[in-house]
Amino acid sequence: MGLEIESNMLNLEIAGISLRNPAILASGFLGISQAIFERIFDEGAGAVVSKSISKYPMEGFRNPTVVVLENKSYINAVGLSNPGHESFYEEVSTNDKVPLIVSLVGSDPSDFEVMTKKFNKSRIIGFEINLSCPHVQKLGMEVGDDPQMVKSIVKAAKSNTTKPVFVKVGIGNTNLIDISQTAINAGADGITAINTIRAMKISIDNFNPILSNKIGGLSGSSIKPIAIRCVYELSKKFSVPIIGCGGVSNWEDALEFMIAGATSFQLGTAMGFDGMSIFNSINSGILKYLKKKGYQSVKELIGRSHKY
Amino acid sequence: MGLEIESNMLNLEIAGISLRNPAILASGFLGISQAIFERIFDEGAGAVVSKSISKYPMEGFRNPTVVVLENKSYINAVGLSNPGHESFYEEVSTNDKVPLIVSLVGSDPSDFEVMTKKFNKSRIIGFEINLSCPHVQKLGMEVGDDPQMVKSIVKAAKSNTTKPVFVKVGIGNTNLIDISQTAINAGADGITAINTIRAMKISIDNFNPILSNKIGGLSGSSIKPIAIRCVYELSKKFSVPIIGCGGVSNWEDALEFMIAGATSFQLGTAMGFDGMSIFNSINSGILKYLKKKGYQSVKELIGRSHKY
Amino acid sequence: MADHTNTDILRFVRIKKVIEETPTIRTIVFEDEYSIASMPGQFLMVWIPPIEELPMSVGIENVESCKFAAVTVRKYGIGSTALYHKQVGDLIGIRGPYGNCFSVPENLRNALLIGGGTGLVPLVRLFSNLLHDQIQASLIMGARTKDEILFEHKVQELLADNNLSDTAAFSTDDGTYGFNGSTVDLAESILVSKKFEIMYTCGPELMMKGVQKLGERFSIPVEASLERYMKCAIGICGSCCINDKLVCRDGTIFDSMNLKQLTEFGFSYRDKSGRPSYFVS
Amino acid sequence: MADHTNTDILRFVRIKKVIEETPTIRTIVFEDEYSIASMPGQFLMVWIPPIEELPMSVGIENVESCKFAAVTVRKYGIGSTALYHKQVGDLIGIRGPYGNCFSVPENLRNALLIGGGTGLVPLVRLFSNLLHDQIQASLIMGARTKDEILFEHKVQELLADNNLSDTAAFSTDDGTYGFNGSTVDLAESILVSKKFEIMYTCGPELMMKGVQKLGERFSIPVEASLERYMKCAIGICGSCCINDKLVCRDGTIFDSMNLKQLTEFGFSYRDKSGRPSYFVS
Ligand SMILES: Cc1cc2nc3c(=O)[nH]c(=O)nc-3n(C[C@H](O)[C@H](O)[C@H](O)COP(=O)(O)OP(=O)(O)OC[C@H]3O[C@@H](n4cnc5c(N)ncnc54)[C@H](O)[C@@H]3O)c2cc1C
Ligand SMILES: Cc1cc2nc3c(=O)[nH]c(=O)nc-3n(C[C@H](O)[C@H](O)[C@H](O)COP(=O)(O)OP(=O)(O)OC[C@H]3O[C@@H](n4cnc5c(N)ncnc54)[C@H](O)[C@@H]3O)c2cc1C
Ligand SMILES: Cc1cc2nc3c(=O)[nH]c(=O)nc-3n(C[C@H](O)[C@H](O)[C@H](O)COP(=O)(O)O)c2cc1C
Ligand SMILES: Cc1cc2nc3c(=O)[nH]c(=O)nc-3n(C[C@H](O)[C@H](O)[C@H](O)COP(=O)(O)O)c2cc1C
Ligand code: FES
Ligand code: FES
Repeated sequence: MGLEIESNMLNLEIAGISLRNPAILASGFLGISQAIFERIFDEGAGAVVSKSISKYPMEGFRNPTVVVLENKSYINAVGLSNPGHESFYEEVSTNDKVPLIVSLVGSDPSDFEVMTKKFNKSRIIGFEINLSCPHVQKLGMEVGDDPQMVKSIVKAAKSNTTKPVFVKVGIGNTNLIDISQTAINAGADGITAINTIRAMKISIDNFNPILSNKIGGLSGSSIKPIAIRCVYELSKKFSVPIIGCGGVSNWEDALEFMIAGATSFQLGTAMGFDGMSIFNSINSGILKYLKKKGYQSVKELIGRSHKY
Repeated sequence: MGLEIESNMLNLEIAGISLRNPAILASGFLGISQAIFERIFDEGAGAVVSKSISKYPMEGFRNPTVVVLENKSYINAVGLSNPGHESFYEEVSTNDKVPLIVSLVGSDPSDFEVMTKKFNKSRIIGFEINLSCPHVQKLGMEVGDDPQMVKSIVKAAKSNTTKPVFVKVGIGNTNLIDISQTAINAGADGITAINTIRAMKISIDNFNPILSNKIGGLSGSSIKPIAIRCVYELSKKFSVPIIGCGGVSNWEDALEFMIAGATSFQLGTAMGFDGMSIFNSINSGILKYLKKKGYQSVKELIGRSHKY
Repeated sequence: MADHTNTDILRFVRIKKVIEETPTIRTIVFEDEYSIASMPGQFLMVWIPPIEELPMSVGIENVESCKFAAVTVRKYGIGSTALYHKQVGDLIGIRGPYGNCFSVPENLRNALLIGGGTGLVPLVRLFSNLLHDQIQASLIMGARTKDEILFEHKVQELLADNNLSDTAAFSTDDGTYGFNGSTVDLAESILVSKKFEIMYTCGPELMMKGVQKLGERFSIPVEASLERYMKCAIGICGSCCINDKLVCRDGTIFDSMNLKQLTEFGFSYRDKSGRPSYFVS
Repeated sequence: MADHTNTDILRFVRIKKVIEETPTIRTIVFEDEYSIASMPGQFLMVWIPPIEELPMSVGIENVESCKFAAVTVRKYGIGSTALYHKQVGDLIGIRGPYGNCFSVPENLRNALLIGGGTGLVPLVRLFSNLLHDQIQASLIMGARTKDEILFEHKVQELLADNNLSDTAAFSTDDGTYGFNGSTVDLAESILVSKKFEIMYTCGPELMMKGVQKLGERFSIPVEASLERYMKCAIGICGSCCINDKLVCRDGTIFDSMNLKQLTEFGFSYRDKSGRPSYFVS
């Protein structure tokens, strides 16, 4: 295991943070426990994003909260359940080895002010602002669709922390490029694209939408071609790093994101299907590819498609 | 064959048109030849939508125009190639048996005025206005994202034909509900949802986006959960018929659309994978389901999920 | 067609039979080939539309000498009560089976099984398997009170089939039946005079913690089936975590070696929001 | 991992060898198991990144007594010229094989094959198969001029291997080699004196139309491999339609019965926009 994840051919920097490799665990996957963060890191992840944390604890929706689809995809409406920022601050207080990015969700700038101020004291490497959760009202996407709000939230976060702040965008009702532009203008150090896409599964046996929230977010292989397009468009347009997310299932997908223009990539759904060893197998795959093709570093691949 | 597609358990009406069954061929699939329309009808389709027709002929993009993905999905950027409305008017002049819906695409109201006026004389059952082609500039989605334009286009079409006018929407930069509301206010008789979603495939072997247009539209199984959600939301909100489209691969999918609120459904990609016999096999599947569950008509299923 | 070989994808089953077990517990019987092929300790996610989806141990019931799948549910909150009230002919959704199962070492000669409440579902299945394999198994079955004793009939039949009489014992907290006291106390009283090669346990966590301690004291390996709040059951939501383990994927069954590492075992669990809560004894 | 058993999904191959066939035609050789398993008449979609994707008949070449896949391309417009200039070691993308293949009736005794230009790719493969199966096959190979005669060597070798000498004939439009005139004229001159059980043809459409007419006149079944503008090759875009048939899916090979129904055969085709254009003779 050790070899692949430590190879300096996989090293890279995003917004001033050094990572040992580009494979990051996406927000919402196993993201509430320090012990699990450490395990994921030991399994080979380059960094870990926490579950989106809100000011106060949230129970989330009733079960069913996840529907498994064919095609290595899920629809989920967990409802942003999380322990709240105070409890989570305690949770990560012992962190000393995991490159941890804390994902934050809130409904107004003051939420972000409070939370970034608090976590700025933690041993974490940065923040990700979730502007794109597609299934919780007044949080996530509804906020992300309001440019004025995006601006003040990003400013609130930036002015209370010295750590990099990434903004996570999605396919919502507003233009992805415009909202990213707003976030970048307000000081965002990078963009994570994309979140899940609003979707639904209805049973033909009993006519019920399966999720208790009825509508959830689609993740996994199904959304990959859309996510690749978003990363391509964003990275062509902006100079801040873009972190690709959506449907990475194997090293080929991971490379496709980087060639599209991602500085690194996140994954979640594929870990559900293949287990935590996926980080190591993706990193090994990338390393083998680099060696076979004669590259010195994975960084050489970032945005290679742009010139075509 | 005959039995299934003729069973009156499958009969229904949309916006005053009677269809023998709800399975409609989506626009852009084999949609330029009268002889093929007749064959598709004979294979069991309830109706056929033509390729989107523009005022003047369009060559479309260079090959590659279609990328086949795993997951029964495609990304295409055909570029709205079509023979233009005059040639196509001749093409369908002999039509006397196919319930044909002519899809129209254009960049301003006058295009639609000219075309609806012309085809109003044809033996067709209605129009579908394509406001949502995701990969051709100044046509399709760029038009569909401009509410003022949508309004005048729908008005232009409606005032030049007595036949029903459906508006086809997609996942673009603007709110699906808002744009549909605009179209309905302007007189649209129904909404078709959804078109393909902007997506991309990049080769990790040579770093090229595969499509000659680089960006194309994702269709097929991958988008089904998103399309189901759109149909559910639209049909809960509006009383005009909603025609579901996106990833119907089998009779279960077809029923899911109807239970979500679709009055009928279109399909395309699945025909690429399974051939034209798919219409008959979907209709048979639906019929078997109806009989097993003791329903008299497929109409009973429309929107059955709404009460949950 | 839907992919019915992927057991993570929801499937519907129609209830074939409902068995009254105790005044608060019923067994819901249905057909499902994947459940029948499950091992003792595995669980299903059971959707009671449109109320809740809950983890439930997979049971096996014989109806007219055919094997059927089953879950045995105690009515408690909204979800379990809705399931409890389901009737023959109703549809429920299931996915799974999930999780690992109790391991039976080769050449095992004897074992002590200690279960309480619906924790007896996997344990009675295991008990039956062990007897079938001629392993000397002793089962301790706990309940709050006489009325709530679960599967007594089933176990009596098993014993009769195997010409055994005294390898199952009951304990009730209020002393209305069998041993007056906890299953752990009863186990202890047995262990002082008899040596067992392994102990299996499933039930309330503090009971299992007690069994773990007995295991340490008497140097007997223990396997315990843990419960945590489960949302996904497929290892993504993290809601079931105990230390760095996921109960849904790494468990539900953990052995002594693991249990020792799990500082949260018998100490804390996470609520629905993920905040730690603490067991009170 | 990418699904490499779905031949519709683009795959990359590295060019192993380039063979100069004529001053305007080259054969590009590469490794691909699916192409090697193809039948004469099937075609690939060949991506010449980032220029074009084109349909090309699948050929087979022996290199150092191993079978390789190949396409034989005439440089013409942008796409074909880009392919023509590809070199050993370059990557091209392929998908397929697509389409049906020539059918060989059981107990066939003899056959006349009439091909022109790159239409000889499938015909020479078919010719080789027929000879291998001891079927008396005669091949007419047409070209505009001597220099453009394709596969002469290959065919001579085939004849030598089978101890034949006179079952292949050449025609050139300008009379610089072989028969002076069209392949159809040559075929006619042969048919007046010899009876064939079937004719196979691939080449310019008006030539094939001529063969169809000969077939009617001499009451010989014909199979012709048609070309239409192809975008998808998978039966969705409709660009390759001829009457109610899709050349990519229902063809490319049609028999006399079908050809008779296809009123557009030799008459009209659709351009890239789908508008009808007309063949001029
Ligand atoms: C692996 C496993 C196997 C189980 N097997 C059985 C069984 O065979 N029979 C049986 O009756 N019960 C079983 N349970 C417990 C069962 O899942 C429910 O916890 C219990 O029925 C109460 O649910 P409720 O909705 O009625 O309670 P609620 O009123 O909704 O909640 C009360 C408490 O129940 C627990 N609970 C609720 N939902 C869940 C959940 N999704 N996951 C875990 N705990 C939850 C929580 O502690 C919660 O605080 C099992 C639990 C697990 C984890
Ligand atoms: C089934 C089939 C098999 C073929 N096999 C061979 C072969 O083995 N060797 C060979 O050299 N050529 C073959 N062709 C023809 C080849 O696909 C091209 O049409 C030709 O090479 C010219 O392409 P271009 O890009 O250079 O021409 P362009 O300058 O782009 O176009 C010139 C003309 O070429 C034709 N053409 C262009 N693109 C296509 C297309 N996608 N589909 C069909 N016709 C097209 C059209 O008639 C067009 O007007 C085959 C065609 C088909 C349909
Ligand atoms: C169960 C689940 C929970 C999620 N929770 C969050 C979250 O709290 N915050 C967030 O920004 N994204 C969340 N996401 C979205 C993921 O971070 C990611 O953007 C999405 O799943 C696409 O990546 P994938 O295809 O690799 O899973 C969640 C996704 C799933 C499936
Ligand atoms: C090759 C191709 C061409 C298409 N052309 C059109 C078109 O001209 N007009 C249109 O409205 N939609 C067009 N579409 C979109 C389809 O009509 C349909 O909305 C989409 O494919 C989703 O349905 P499906 O998943 O069943 O294919 C096209 C799709 C494909 C794949
Ligand atoms: S229940 Fe979700 S990770 Fe275990
Ligand atoms: S090439 Fe598209 S249908 Fe034949």
